[in-house]
Amino acid sequence: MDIFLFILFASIAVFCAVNVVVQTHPITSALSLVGVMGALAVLYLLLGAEFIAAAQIVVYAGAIMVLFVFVIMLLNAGGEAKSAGRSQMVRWLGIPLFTIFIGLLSYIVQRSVPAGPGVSFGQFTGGTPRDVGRLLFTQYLLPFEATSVLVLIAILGAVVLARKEIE
Amino acid sequence: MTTAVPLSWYLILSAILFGLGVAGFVFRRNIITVFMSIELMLNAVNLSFVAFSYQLRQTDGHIYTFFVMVVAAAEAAVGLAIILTVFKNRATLEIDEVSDLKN
Amino acid sequence: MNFFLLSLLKAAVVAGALLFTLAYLQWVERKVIAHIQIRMGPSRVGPHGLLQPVADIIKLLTKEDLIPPYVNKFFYMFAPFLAITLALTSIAVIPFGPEIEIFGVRTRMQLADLNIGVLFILGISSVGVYGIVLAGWSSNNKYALLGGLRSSAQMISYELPMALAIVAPLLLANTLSLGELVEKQGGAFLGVVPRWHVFQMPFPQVVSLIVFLIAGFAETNRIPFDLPEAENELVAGFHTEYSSMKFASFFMAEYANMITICSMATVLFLGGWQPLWPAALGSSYVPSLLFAGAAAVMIYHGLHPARPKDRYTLPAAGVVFLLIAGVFLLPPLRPFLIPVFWFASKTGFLLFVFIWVRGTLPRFRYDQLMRFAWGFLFPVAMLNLLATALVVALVSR
Amino acid sequence: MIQDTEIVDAARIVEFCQSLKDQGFERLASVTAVDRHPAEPRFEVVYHIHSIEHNQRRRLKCRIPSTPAEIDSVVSVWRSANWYEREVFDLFGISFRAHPDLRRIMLPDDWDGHPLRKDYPVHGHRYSYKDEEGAG
Amino acid sequence: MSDPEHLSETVTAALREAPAGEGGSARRMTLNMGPQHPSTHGVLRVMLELEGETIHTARLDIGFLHTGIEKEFEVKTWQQGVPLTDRVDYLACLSNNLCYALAIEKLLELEIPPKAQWMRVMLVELTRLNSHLVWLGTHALDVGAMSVFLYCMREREDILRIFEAFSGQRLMTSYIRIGGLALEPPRGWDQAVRRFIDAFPSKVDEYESLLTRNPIWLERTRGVAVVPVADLLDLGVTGPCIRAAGIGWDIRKSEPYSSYDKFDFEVPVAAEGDVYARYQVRVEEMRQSARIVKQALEGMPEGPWQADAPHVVLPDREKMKTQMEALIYHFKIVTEGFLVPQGEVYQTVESPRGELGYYVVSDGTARPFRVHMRTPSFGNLQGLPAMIEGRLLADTIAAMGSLDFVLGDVDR
Repeated sequence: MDIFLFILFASIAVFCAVNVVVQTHPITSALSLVGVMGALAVLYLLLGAEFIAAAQIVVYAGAIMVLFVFVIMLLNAGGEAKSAGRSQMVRWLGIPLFTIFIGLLSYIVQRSVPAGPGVSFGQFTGGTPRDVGRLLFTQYLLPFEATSVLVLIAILGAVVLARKEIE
Repeated sequence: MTTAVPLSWYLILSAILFGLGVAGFVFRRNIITVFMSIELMLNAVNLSFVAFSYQLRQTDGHIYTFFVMVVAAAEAAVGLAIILTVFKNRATLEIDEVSDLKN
Repeated sequence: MNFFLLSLLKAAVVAGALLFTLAYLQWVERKVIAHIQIRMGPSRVGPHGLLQPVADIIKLLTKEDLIPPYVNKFFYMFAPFLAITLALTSIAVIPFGPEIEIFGVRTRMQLADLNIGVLFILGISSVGVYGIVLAGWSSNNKYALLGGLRSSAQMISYELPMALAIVAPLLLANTLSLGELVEKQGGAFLGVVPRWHVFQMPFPQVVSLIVFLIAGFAETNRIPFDLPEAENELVAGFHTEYSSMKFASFFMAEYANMITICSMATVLFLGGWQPLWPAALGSSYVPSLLFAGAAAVMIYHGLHPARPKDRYTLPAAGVVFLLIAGVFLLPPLRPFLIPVFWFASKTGFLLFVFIWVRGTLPRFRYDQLMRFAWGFLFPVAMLNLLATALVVALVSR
Repeated sequence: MIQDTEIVDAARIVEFCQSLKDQGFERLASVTAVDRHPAEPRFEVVYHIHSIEHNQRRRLKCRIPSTPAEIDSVVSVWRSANWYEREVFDLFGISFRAHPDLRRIMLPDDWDGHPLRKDYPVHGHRYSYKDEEGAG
Repeated sequence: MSDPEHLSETVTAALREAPAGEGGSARRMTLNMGPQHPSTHGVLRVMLELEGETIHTARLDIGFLHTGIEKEFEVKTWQQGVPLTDRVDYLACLSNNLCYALAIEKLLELEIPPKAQWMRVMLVELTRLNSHLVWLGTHALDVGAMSVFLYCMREREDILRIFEAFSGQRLMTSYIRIGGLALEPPRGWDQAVRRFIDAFPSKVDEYESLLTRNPIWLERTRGVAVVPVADLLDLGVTGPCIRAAGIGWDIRKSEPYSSYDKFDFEVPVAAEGDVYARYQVRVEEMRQSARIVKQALEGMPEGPWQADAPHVVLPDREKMKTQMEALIYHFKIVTEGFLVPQGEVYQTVESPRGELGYYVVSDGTARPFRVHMRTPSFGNLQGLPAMIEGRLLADTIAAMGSLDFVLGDVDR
């Protein structure tokens, strides 16, 4: 069951990720990216990261990507023009080379990671909101506060940029 | 039925996604797509964080992922605002055409 | 495999009830609005137009499905599917009643009791915007595009106050599981006031209930926040180019979202299936009394008919109501009928509020809507949350 | 109410109107025309102006010949003249010099003729959908 | 080809050609609002250049309802022109009837008996109520308040029933004819009108309770579509729109016709000039109209309802059968109409929408030489672009509703 779910959602993720890269229209890319995020959220659940899975959906898919889609629609951005100055070499050599690169990488990872007990659903329950919250507000309080400042700065920055754009 | 999935599979998936993100970052020319490739890479890294967190039976990896998400949100807000401004000034989203600093 | 069978059974029951409610909610809305506006409402198909939903469904199913030539086909087809799927999914975690025992199996009256149920609903509703945005974009129509843009901005904006409003009762209950949330709202203060979160001492969550409902209006694109489909400005907004079943999907999605929002409000603030006052004081006889009372009125009017045909129809309906009242008294059915009654009546009341508001209020303008979200709703929700947190911290110490 | 009609020289209509506006006639109620077909000068362009302050109405009339059926536009004096003059242009074929946007307003852009002229035929058809069917 | 990319590519290409960076011209979108649109109140086409949701420029395209009424007058006899005036503004038929009749009566120098005059005033004020009710209902509906529409239609129904009782027609009444009224008022008309007018003020309260202090309504209407008064005058805006901008000009007061000077009523004025002020002015006008109707009802003089002018007014049926003279007049009027002395006249009345003027030229024959209608909607609509440019899309709807134009009145 675990393996089945993993393979299903991993292939969805890879398929969508490939789609993100190869699609010419930004909207299609963006929605594929949402697909990647949804698949990853399920994988997070398998890894026992409940809170992160929910946050992935709420923050990433529900907020950040909606923002992307919003901007794409607002700009009415079209697809990329067919590449004129780029050589066809990229297309014909790039894909095999990329596959080989991924293969090598997988091999290295496979070799270097110690064979543990493996991942099975329900074995690790340290990812509930309670656990994450406890850690976040004790050990990681300072970084947490720092990110809040960061977010504030980001809001200000975005507002300033958007204001300028309106004028 | 409860065949465990080797941890390395998660890491390989993470590597593949990261590689695809890099490919998109390098080859795409639409600013928004490039931006989305970055998000893809961040997601790939998040996956490996969570996977390691599982392996070590610690929640810390989740915390890092959480921070990555927050930073990604901030980055998206500012980045998209910049894209809006760029588009307004240049009427293009082609990354090659906005490479110079002077108008 | 008992678990799977049980889940399938529950899913079938919930899906059936949900779809039935969806169809008849629309009838109720038309009737209520009609009576607000001194009209009759649907009255031709069946008695009091009761078969109108069936007629509508037949009409929508058999209508020609137009696909304009200039749309982006894939997303155009995908958008309504996405909208209805996401809208129907979130009902899965809503608890309708307590743990019960049927055929020797103990189970919750809930499809899935996630321990992050609240986050699940938030996640689903935040992704729900894609259906509308995609519909707006793929239609390749300017009105639809504007509708899609409006709704994406609106949904992002209202998600925040909504989430903040949800957090406040969560602080009081100290759980993210919806089932537990309701169980913690059982009992009563001083033996009378129910321990629902709206009345919860030390800090009644009235403000967050109101914020939640307002944000709920916005999330479901209802008047006064129905800008994405404001017909007077954008013709039909994001679904301008949709017809037949695809249009019906959006329509159903809107109503399903309404039901979800109202159920959520019931669960979070109004004590879910908990009765208005403790069963020890006889609250479990309320449904029987209610139905019996209605039956009495019907029979009385049947005996003094205003129209000739009422002489037979009204007493017949009265007898049916009496039977329903009797069903509520049957000992084997009581443990799960009475909680469902309370849940349904609270949700139904909130749904009525949604309809009532639609018959009363004008519509916001786009910028006012955004200002309302960020300038009023967000700070109010924030302050309420801070106050709640403070009170909880002080009291629990 | 019947008021006296003032005949104004078509050449100096704009300055006359401007002076009236300066006297307090802030409104232009309407601009229209009358076609006295066989007679010459053929057209009368009629201006109704109104002063709310003095509660007074004036009617100005310019006689202009059939060729060239032209007169200066008073849009520079009252902006409301815009559509009225376009209407007169559309229905009478009188053109207004220095009008900012002189197009047909009531009839389609490809319409033939000016219907309110007295010599415009009111009987018989000149266009029929049947013609179109045969062609297409 | 069947792909949004097609459109977006052309848009992006067009944007590239557009001069970038000046005043944000880069991302404009042209929205063709109408001629088929739920809230353009007919077949009006508004071409909007949008920047996001902000209107950069608005251009109007009218004429979709042009029916050539002015030309048609020239081939009808004078009396046959009355039904044509109905078709101009289908919400204020009687105002148009009245204006046309007054103009020609002026050329004929006819004396109208007081009963006919008072009856005309009463009916025209009922018309004003009818028109304002439709305005209020559709305006509120545009802003999203559904229920007000149906409440307004309920009262409008009563008015239409009264019209039907008088003339046999609900909409195109043609009841006011040259020389008086078309028919003798029906039996019991006064009770019907009284029943309606006694109940009406409380109905107005009902509408107001739904709108006047509703915060969303205030938000949507306050400060919207404000144009300086001087510009409004310059653009030819009249009626309630100009009264809402602080000019208390009402033709019923300034140039009284049909014995309006004998009635006691006030001209509501507001200062702000926004959509809300127009709403307030019109609602107050409804109350004032109700007052006028009541006065007309109570002080209705006795006497004939047609002028004593046998060469203009069709004789009584009974007389026609008994008197030779009457039969001859009837024959002449029906076959060739009556002659109107040479001359020209510009007659104005205060229609529900503003200054309604008929410019009539007679060459002394039995048919009009030229009839020009100065319709209020045409003038008011010219002010629309000035009201909405620089504002949001939703304000267009509110502004259009507040102008209360009828496209038949614009295009004629």
